[in-house]
Amino acid sequence: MEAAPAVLAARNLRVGFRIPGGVMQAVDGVSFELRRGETLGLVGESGSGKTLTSLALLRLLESPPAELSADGIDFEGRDLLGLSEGAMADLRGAGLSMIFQEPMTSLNPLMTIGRQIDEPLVRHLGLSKRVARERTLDLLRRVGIAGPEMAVRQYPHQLSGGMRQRVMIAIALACRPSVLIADEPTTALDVTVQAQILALLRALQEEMGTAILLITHDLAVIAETAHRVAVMYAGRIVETGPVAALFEAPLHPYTEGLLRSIPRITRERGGDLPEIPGVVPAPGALPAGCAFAARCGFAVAECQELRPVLEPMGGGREVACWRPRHG
Amino acid sequence: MVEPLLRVEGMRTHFPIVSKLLRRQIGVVKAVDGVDLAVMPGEVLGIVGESGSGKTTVGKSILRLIEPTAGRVVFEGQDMIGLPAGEMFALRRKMQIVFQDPMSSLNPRMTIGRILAAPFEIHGVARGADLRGLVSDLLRLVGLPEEAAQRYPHEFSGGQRQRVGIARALALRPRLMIGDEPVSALDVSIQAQILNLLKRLQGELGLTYILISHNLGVVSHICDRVAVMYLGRVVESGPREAIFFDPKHPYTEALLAAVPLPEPGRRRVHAPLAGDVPSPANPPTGCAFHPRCPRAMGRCSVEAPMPVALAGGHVVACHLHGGRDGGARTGGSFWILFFKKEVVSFFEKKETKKLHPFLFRVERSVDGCSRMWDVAYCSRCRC
Amino acid sequence: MRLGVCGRFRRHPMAMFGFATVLVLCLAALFSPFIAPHDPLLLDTSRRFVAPLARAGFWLGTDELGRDTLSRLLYGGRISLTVGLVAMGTTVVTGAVIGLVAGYSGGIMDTVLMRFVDTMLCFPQIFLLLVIAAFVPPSLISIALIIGLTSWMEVSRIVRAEILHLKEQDFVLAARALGASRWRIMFRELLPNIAAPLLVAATLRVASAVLAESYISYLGYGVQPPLASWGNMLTNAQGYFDTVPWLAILPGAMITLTVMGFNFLGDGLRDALDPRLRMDN
Amino acid sequence: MLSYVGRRVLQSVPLLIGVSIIGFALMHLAPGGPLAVYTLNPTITNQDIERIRVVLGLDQPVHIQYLKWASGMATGNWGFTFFGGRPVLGVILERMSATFLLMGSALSLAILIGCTIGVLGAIRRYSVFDMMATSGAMVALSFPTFWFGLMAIYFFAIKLGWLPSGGMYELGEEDNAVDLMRHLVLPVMVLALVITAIWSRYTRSAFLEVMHQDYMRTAKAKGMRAPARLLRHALPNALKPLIALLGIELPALFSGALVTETIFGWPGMGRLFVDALNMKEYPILMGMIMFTALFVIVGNLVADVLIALLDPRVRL
Repeated sequence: MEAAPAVLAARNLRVGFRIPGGVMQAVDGVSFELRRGETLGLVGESGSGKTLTSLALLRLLESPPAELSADGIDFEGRDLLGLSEGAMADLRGAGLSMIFQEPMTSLNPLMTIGRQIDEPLVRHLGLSKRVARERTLDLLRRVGIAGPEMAVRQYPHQLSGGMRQRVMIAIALACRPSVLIADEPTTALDVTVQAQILALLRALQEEMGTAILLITHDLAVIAETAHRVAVMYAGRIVETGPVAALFEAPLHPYTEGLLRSIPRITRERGGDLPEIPGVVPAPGALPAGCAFAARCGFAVAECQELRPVLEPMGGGREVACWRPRHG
Repeated sequence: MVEPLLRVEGMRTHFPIVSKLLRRQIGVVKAVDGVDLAVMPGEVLGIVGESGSGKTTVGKSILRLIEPTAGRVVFEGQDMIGLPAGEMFALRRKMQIVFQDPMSSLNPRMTIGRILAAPFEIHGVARGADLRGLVSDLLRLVGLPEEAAQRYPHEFSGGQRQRVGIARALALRPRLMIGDEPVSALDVSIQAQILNLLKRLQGELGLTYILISHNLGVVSHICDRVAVMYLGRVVESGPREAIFFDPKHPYTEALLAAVPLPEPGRRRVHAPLAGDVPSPANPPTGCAFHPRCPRAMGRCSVEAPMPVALAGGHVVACHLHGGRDGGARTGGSFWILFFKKEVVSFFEKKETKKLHPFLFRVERSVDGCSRMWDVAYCSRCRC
Repeated sequence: MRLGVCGRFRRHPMAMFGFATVLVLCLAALFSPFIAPHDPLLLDTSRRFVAPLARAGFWLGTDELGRDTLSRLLYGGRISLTVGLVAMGTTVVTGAVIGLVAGYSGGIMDTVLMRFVDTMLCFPQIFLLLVIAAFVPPSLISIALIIGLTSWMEVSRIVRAEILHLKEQDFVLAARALGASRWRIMFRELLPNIAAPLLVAATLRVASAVLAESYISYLGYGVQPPLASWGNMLTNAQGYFDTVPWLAILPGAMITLTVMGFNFLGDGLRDALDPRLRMDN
Repeated sequence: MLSYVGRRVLQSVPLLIGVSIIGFALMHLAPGGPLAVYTLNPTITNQDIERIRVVLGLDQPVHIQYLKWASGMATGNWGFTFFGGRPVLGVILERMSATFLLMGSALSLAILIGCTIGVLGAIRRYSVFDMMATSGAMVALSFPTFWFGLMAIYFFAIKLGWLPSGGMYELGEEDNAVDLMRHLVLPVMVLALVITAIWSRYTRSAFLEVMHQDYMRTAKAKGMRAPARLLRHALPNALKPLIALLGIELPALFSGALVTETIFGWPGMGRLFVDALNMKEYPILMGMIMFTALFVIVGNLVADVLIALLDPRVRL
């Protein structure tokens, strides 16, 4: 796994919004590498900039108002930022795909399921409509939809949430992309359906060797699905590393706090949950030092003044903290 | 025997499906279809279930925010269904609700001060300076600064808004509080703050909670007893330990198995439950769970199982538990005995006299399967 | 951080243009007795058809009876704005109450009220206006009321749609759980929340009421001569149209300017108040 | 689908009854009346007026008059005019084609131009073109139609002499299509102006609304190019509110046609209405009201059916 080459690498990715009196930096220098066949979990709470990051990678942000900049977004040796809109459109859905949080609204309500899956096949693989439809039926079967002949003629509103998300996955994986970006793919679903969808993603990944960038707020989903994880806070990655090590011994106090504050099913009912005091700072109103300092129980004077950067800690782990835990 | 504070008997809440044109009724959504619940004073009851299970409708029907179609809701010994508006109004002081979405549950055009003054105004409790005093007391109670009264909901974060929602519910010092997914819209770090607050307030004010949630972790953290709902019915209910560590209904088992754990490497053993929750407008025949049930029998698709009381207030509605173990053992203390890592059985208190706590007898559990646990213990002496 | 309503409004050039126009027109109408150089009803056949800027003191010329056009425009503006505002008031109050009651009550009440709205909407507004205006003795107030009572349906639909959305919000349920009365919920909880769309609708309604008044005055069922209104000044001017076009151009331009002012103001308010324009991540 | 149409038709019956009751009540409860014209005529005595009143049935109570009229309507008898005794339906139908010609040409022109401007504005939001189009539409919406008509007549007919100032034909040119076109230009231009403005605004907002939907983002993420996204994904979805608008705007279209016809002396239903109003011709007014109501209802029905055909979610 470690030796696999990076298929997608973002270097110093920044997304800002122009506001009166300056620019609000919602994503502030995010860098990561996604390797072939692996799942990288990008975890963060609301407002951490994780969704903006994902949209920025595919250049799906509307500009204006959003302003995207980076030292590079390398996809299979090409810099996505340098591509023309036409070349970018050729890549979307072919080499780089994305699935979204809301399977309810992400499908065109006036188009049959079949046509929506046919589209990328015709567009990118240049298949005839008939051949594309055969592929579509096969895809639907692969994502676990029983009776694909009927499903292709149905409209999104006739399917359940879980089925719609399966259709989204079929669309995204239709052209066997090397990278799939999944933005909160199971947040809108029930736990039993979430388990199905996560299992499906795992199975398809093993089969196709797709690299997955899994964006979620749910650490448990990361723990079950991802190989490596990057934790975002206030627009920056504060910690990254292999899943097992990070969950075993988190280095950043924020990661630690996050992990400890999850209510778990335990035999003995515990006392109070360890909580992270305070609130997430508003983007655009970030302090000079570490953004987490105000909520951190281990903060020292240094944390208020100087912003820590990601430092390698060995074992493929990095942390942006002046006082890392378990260090 | 202490009387329950709230008893729900045979509650049904059906919504007609009306055609848009001629307003004919063309079907019915059985959102709640025969639910029995009892909540003891000072107890926290959790209601869990997936979307479409009717858990939220149960909560709202208890408060008559949605009028139930049938059944009884007995609060402090008085049936609230059909109660005239005046008497209902008086009862409203004693039961309150906290909603899921802290944005939509606060009127965006009112200051926090006015939102919190509303309960006192409506019930004519106080006015003027007294009112301001009461509002600042409330703010202090939920850990908000007094200046918050002058500001509008959008100036606060989700967690702070939820504190306001809790403060409003507590304004009239209710005995019963229903939390309808009170922490589901919040980030994990904030969720912990609110859960701790709810727990603290329960202790301080002697509240009785009904906590409705789809998050089993949250429920296990603060509930004493749990009811699991599926398609408008309670399929299993019982003490927290029994539901989470000795579930009897295949649905409860599946639900527990589907919960992702924040511990890498502990992959699920079971295959995930197949299929989706069916539409409550068109529920399956017999046991509503049978199309997805890994252990469904011929009988399940025909006959809806009746709730059967097991030992220790554990009730399950499943044909797997219809037979020999059913019926007799309700209420009272009970023993759960384990041999090594296997659940052994339940025993009535008088039976336990014949058994030394350490002398475990092996007996296969009723449904023919055994469950794995790390520790053996008995519910009373924690041996 | 987040731009307030006022800030967004001020950055909207068209809205500011509308606001300024409306302000100037309102002030002019309010103080017309002090500004107007002449009595608008004063006849003087010795100075008929004076062209604009042709004679000192009669900057906008005179009409076929020698009345000063500027003074008549100012007084006419008073009438148009009065009719516009009273009609708007009637429209907004009727529309809001019907929409609020229909939306919040639901059920049979909603069905009956909305069927009534549908029925009213089957009439082209001008038909209704003219039919009533033809049978009711024209006066300032009656015209304003007629306009108001034939144009509230759209407002009630807007309000009802807003209420249907709002009443699903949990804060309404919370109020019910506290035992709040229907009256309290409708007027204290819900009404403040529809203030913004109502304000926008009200502004746009003034514009359409001014237009409607000029239509019916133009067709002879509105404000009666010798009282000046922009509409009947136009009717008057039609007779001398090919020779003295400015008599028609000026009142028409005033109507256009007024309607435009309110339209831009309303549109700007909508943009400023529309929560969808707020940036959320 | 057939049962859907059937039910919609059934539903419009009470609507028509409501319209007729309101219309009838308005006319008959108001002071004055059709016979007021005669009171000014010295050659007609009070007895004469009474006799006419009895002959026309105006002496009976309002509800009896209504029931008589309504039963006539139900059997296809729209009544007869007070003055001249001609069948109302015939009088209306006589004028219908002129109005429909005017309305149809104006509407098609307006939709064509308005939608194009709206789509372009939505695609290039906040561009110079968009700014000009939105403010231009606002200005156009602010013109009083009759004034704009007068101005058009002044410039194009009086000053420049390019086009006729009114009417439908020159005398003796009733079959000349070119002459008809020349007469049509100004009224259509005037009527179309406001409708174009409305359509450009609605089209723009309908497209903007659709273009921000999640499925448009999905289409983009699939790699679909802009034209395909616009035509295959945005257009059908944006069409829905626009079709609804077509139904909703019909009464306004009639209002506009009425005003335009009065200015240009166009021999259509609008002129008929204003003339009937001046004469207090109840049967014609009622007939006109019922005719437009029927037209509006059918228009809305057609719009709803089209939407149901377009959107699989609209059923029941």
